[in-house]
Amino acid sequence: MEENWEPKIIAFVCNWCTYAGADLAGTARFKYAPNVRVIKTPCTGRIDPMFILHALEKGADGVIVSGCHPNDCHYTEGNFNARRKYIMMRALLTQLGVDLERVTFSWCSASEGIKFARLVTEVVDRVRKLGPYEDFKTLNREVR
Amino acid sequence: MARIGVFVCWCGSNIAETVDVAKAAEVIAKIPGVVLSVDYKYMCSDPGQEIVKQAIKEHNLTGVVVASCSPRMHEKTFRKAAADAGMNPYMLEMANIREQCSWVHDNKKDGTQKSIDLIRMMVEKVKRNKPLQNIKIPVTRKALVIGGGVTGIQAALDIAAGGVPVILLEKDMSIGGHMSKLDETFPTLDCSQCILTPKMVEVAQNPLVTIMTYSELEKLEGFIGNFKATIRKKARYVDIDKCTGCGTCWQKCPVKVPSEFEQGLGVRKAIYIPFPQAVPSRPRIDAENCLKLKEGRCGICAKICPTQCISYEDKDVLIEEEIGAIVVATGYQLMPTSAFGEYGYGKYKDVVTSLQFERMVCASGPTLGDFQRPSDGKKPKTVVFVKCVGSRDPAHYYSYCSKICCMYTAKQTMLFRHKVHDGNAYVFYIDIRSNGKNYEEFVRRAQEEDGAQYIRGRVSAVYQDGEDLVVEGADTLTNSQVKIRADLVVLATAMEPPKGIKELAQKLGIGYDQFGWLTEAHPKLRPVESATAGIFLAGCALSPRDIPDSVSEASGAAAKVLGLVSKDELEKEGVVAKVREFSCTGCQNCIRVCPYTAISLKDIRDRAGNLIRQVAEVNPGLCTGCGTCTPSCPSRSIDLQGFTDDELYAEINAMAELI
Amino acid sequence: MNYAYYPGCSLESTSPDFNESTKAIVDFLGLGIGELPDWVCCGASSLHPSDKLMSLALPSLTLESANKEQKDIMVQCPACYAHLREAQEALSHEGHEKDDLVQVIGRDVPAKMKIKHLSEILLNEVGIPALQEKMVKKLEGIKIASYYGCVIVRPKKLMKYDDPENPMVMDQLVSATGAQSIDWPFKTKCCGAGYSISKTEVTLDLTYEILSQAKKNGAEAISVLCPLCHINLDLRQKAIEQRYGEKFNLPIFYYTQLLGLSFGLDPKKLALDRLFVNPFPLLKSKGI
Amino acid sequence: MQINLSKDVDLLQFGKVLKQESETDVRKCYQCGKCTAGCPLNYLMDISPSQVIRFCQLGIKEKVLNSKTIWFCIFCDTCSTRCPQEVDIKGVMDGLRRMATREGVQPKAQVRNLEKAFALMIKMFGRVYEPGVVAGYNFMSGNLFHDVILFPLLLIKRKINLKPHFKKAGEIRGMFKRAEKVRKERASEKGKEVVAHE
Repeated sequence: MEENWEPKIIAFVCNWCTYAGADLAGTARFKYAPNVRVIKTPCTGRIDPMFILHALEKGADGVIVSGCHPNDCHYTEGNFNARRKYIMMRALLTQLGVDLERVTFSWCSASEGIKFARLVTEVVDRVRKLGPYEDFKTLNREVR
Repeated sequence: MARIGVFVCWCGSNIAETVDVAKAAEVIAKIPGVVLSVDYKYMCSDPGQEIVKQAIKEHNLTGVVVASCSPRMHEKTFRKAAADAGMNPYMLEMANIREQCSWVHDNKKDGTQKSIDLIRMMVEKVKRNKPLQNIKIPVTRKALVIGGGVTGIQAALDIAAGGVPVILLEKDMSIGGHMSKLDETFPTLDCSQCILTPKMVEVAQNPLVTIMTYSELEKLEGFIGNFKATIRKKARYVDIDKCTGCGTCWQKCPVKVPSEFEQGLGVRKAIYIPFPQAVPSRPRIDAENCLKLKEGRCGICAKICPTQCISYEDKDVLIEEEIGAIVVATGYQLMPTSAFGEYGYGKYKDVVTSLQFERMVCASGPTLGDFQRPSDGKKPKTVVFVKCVGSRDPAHYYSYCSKICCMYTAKQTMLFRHKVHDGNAYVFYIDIRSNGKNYEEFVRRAQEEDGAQYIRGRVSAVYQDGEDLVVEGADTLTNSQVKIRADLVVLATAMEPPKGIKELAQKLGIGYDQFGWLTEAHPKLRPVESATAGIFLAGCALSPRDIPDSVSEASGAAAKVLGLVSKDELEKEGVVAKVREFSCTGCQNCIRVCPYTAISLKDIRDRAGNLIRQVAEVNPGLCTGCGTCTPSCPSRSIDLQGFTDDELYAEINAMAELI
Repeated sequence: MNYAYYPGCSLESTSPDFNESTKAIVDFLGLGIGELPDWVCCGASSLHPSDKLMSLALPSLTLESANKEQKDIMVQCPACYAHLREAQEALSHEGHEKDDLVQVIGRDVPAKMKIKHLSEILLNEVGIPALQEKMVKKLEGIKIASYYGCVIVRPKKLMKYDDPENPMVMDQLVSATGAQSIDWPFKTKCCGAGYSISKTEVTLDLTYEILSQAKKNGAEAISVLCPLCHINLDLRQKAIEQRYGEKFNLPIFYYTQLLGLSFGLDPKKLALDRLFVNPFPLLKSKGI
Repeated sequence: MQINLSKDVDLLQFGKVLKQESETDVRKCYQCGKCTAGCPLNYLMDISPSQVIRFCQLGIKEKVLNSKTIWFCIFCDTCSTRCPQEVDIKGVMDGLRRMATREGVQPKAQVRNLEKAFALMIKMFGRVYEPGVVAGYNFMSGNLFHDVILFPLLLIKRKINLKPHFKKAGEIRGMFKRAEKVRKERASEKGKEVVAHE
């Protein structure tokens, strides 16, 4: 493990619940680990499982996917689609030998600023324990 | 080649404290494609916005990133500024370095690094953003109200009051709904007819309202602002335009049938009007029972009709209407006594529903208000009212509370006591739900002034014993069984969705719950909207409600309709899905996952008009830009504009390389 | 049809009349239902509350012997019916209960067979038309109240017999004989059999209600399908009349006896002479 | 009566055991009283069925285990059949009886002797030999002549066959033993001492 390595976490969140939740964490000044970069999508339904793979491939060490709680979806059922895809995704990831510990799916509403803060810190700690994610990068190099 | 301008905000000390804004701007400036990167104390202030506008013009920027607070805060502000400077607003993005950076981290090094990354990601996105146009949809200035009960009537009146033409659609032969069957209403005890019939007349006379009775929705096509409704006018065998409602026909008609309006307690003829104040007060022939239509005999009505308005050859007619917005006010129906085994499966004549009771005491009822029990016409001295029959009973019927029974039962005990001064009224209840203006006081009055005997407990069984009915109940407050010999038992049976509601909901493409109640777009903040744009809901179609609630919802829905049709064009954000036709295989995955039925199949034909293949097509009017369709496409042929794969992958790459 | 007959203890000892009339009509109809060899007590309701395990283990043995014979089970006593069903449920659902059960019996017992009450078999598998073909006597003019008691209809989930509020199985069979089965509210009211011995006066209280309701609704006789109900309504009718000083004189038939009569079988074979409330005056008065 | 819920009650423990024994969830009950209303034996009971459920909800074990009600319940199942909340009241009574037996609470009604008599018969003969039951019951309940008047009647009608029949008696005795064993194990799992029931 290289010196002073810091885990890179990328979070795919929906605009209506989790992004707002993340904003609330800000307005309420809940501190959390700085390792996360948020990518906003309209709805978790928009999040393509390939995003997760791509993120890992491009050097993220962990991924968070988060959206509205079941039945709270701004688009009524987008998050259910997301959940279905995620279940499929987990199977795929295990197939590919990716440690599921690196990919976290969590509901987080616009009122759950504290939950978002905890989620991030928690994931960062977990991934820090797992160490940097090399497999795909090495794979890429081999391919090239 | 992209020419991006980046503007980093201090937000006073809010950002500047934990982010070295100058350094950030400086690093960002090195990114290829960034032609300008500056920082400023308050970007959102007027001078701040001026800086952006100027820059856009001077450096003729193709894209802008404002790194400041959350886009939820100021995206509109800055996009407007960009538009003013002649740039497509969708080419401006915001990097959230306040709520999601400076406010949640206290180490300046981290803060600065993260801000740089966030801005970098947005720069990469903006490079790939495409200018989008807001979508404009024409609107038909005409509304359709489905259901002619008090809710539908109110909605129609309010919409018409806004100067918009309305069609009031009613499946029965007269408007008025359940309210027209009630005797007096809680908590004021004013007579239902007296307050409803004027409204019925008003709506009938309103030039902007077209009432279509004995008609149902056959088919609905189109989308918000542009619906095409096909309405089936069922054969009535009476030309209601020629008919004067003189009544000769139904006086002479020889056939007697139990009256639906009187809840089977009275009789009507085979050609009839349901009740004297019916609107329109025009009869129809009931084909199942008319001798002429059944066996070809009789035909008196046609012979004696002074205006020759009766035709036995009458057929259903289909009418097409262009509609801008729809209000669904289909109401409810009451469970019949025959549903309840322990209460005799409806075989005891003197076990009646609350609605039958209303007719029994109503001055315009079958007995003209003389209170008699159905079996032998005897005046009941002891009446037992049973609440929560079929409601709050997940084991056998419905889990929900029917909401209005507590109040109308209290009312009915009063009506009874006003008819029979020395009568005994017993009420079996589990809880008394009287949360409304003057409701609790009303229930107290029933007990304190009109002497209704309230017993906390459910009734286990009712059975006939000679002339009387025996009610086996419990009083849970003294923990004893109670037996009552009653002359009449009134069951406050559950309200349930009307027959055929699911079929209607499917025609409209709106949702309903496991019982068949229609579901609102949001239970708190969008209570009178369906999830389908342009279709609104009101009254008991959603779930049990009392008259005040239904009427206020009617007005609410009407306001929504007026808001919608007030403009000739609807404008909505350009963030909608778009199909790449050449690669679309027509697999219909997107159609399946779309929550808004916004996607459909479109034929592609050659010049000769032969069908070559089918591809998906997005209706921008219905699309809400959720993007669920995009990941579902195996050939990457449908993409969400404003959040395209290209743009999002760019963000991922930028992030991953930098952090 | 491939049933074996499980009489149960009551029919063996205190209710031979039910037993005999059952055998009589089964033979007459040639249903080919023989008695199940070495069946044991079902551990009926009075063992049940104290000892759940045994109350499941005992009937399991009977299921086992039915299994050996590869036959479905035909029952008459509702209590046995209930207990066999319960055992079947327990055996066909993996879990704690089943494990214990297997441990007690000493082996697993497959329990796939059908368990049916004769009245169901007659109504649904033989069918009213087939029965009526064989009927030589119409029991016209007798008003009969069909009384089911509680056990046969409740709990519905377990028994799957008929609507617990207003069952019609027996009514249909009774009216098939030409008799008039009356509609009355106490079809499934409890007769208190559980207390027949330990707290007789309770039983008397409950049965009194049932008898008087039947009479009020114009019944001249009552038809039952449960041996315990029968004992209480028949054997104890005198005691009831004494306790409440009210004459009922309602003959209590087993539905099998009524069917037997309409088939023209010998009253002796149907054990009508064993009823405590003498049915013959009534039958004579109706010319049967 | 005063109950100190924060002190006198072990709701969790009691609730767990009760749920196991009765296979139903008393928390569903909203006290509509339909069970009480329809119970044919309520007039004998010290507390009504709905009250039993209520005390169970509150976790007041002593009250229910010492009530007459659980022993008077005759399992006619009218309550459970009509309960709007799918609470198996009969099941609860049943469970409470077994709990009482286990904890050695003296039954507050006579029915138990009859059960013992039945159990005894089955042990001895494999089938219930009813005259024996009655005799046995009378013996245990110390009322030797109860119902004896009926015997001559029964005999006249040949309604009692006097020879007991032996069916699998040996095997069944074995089963009783094993059942005892299993019960003990289960009980010890629950960490409760068992009052054997014979």
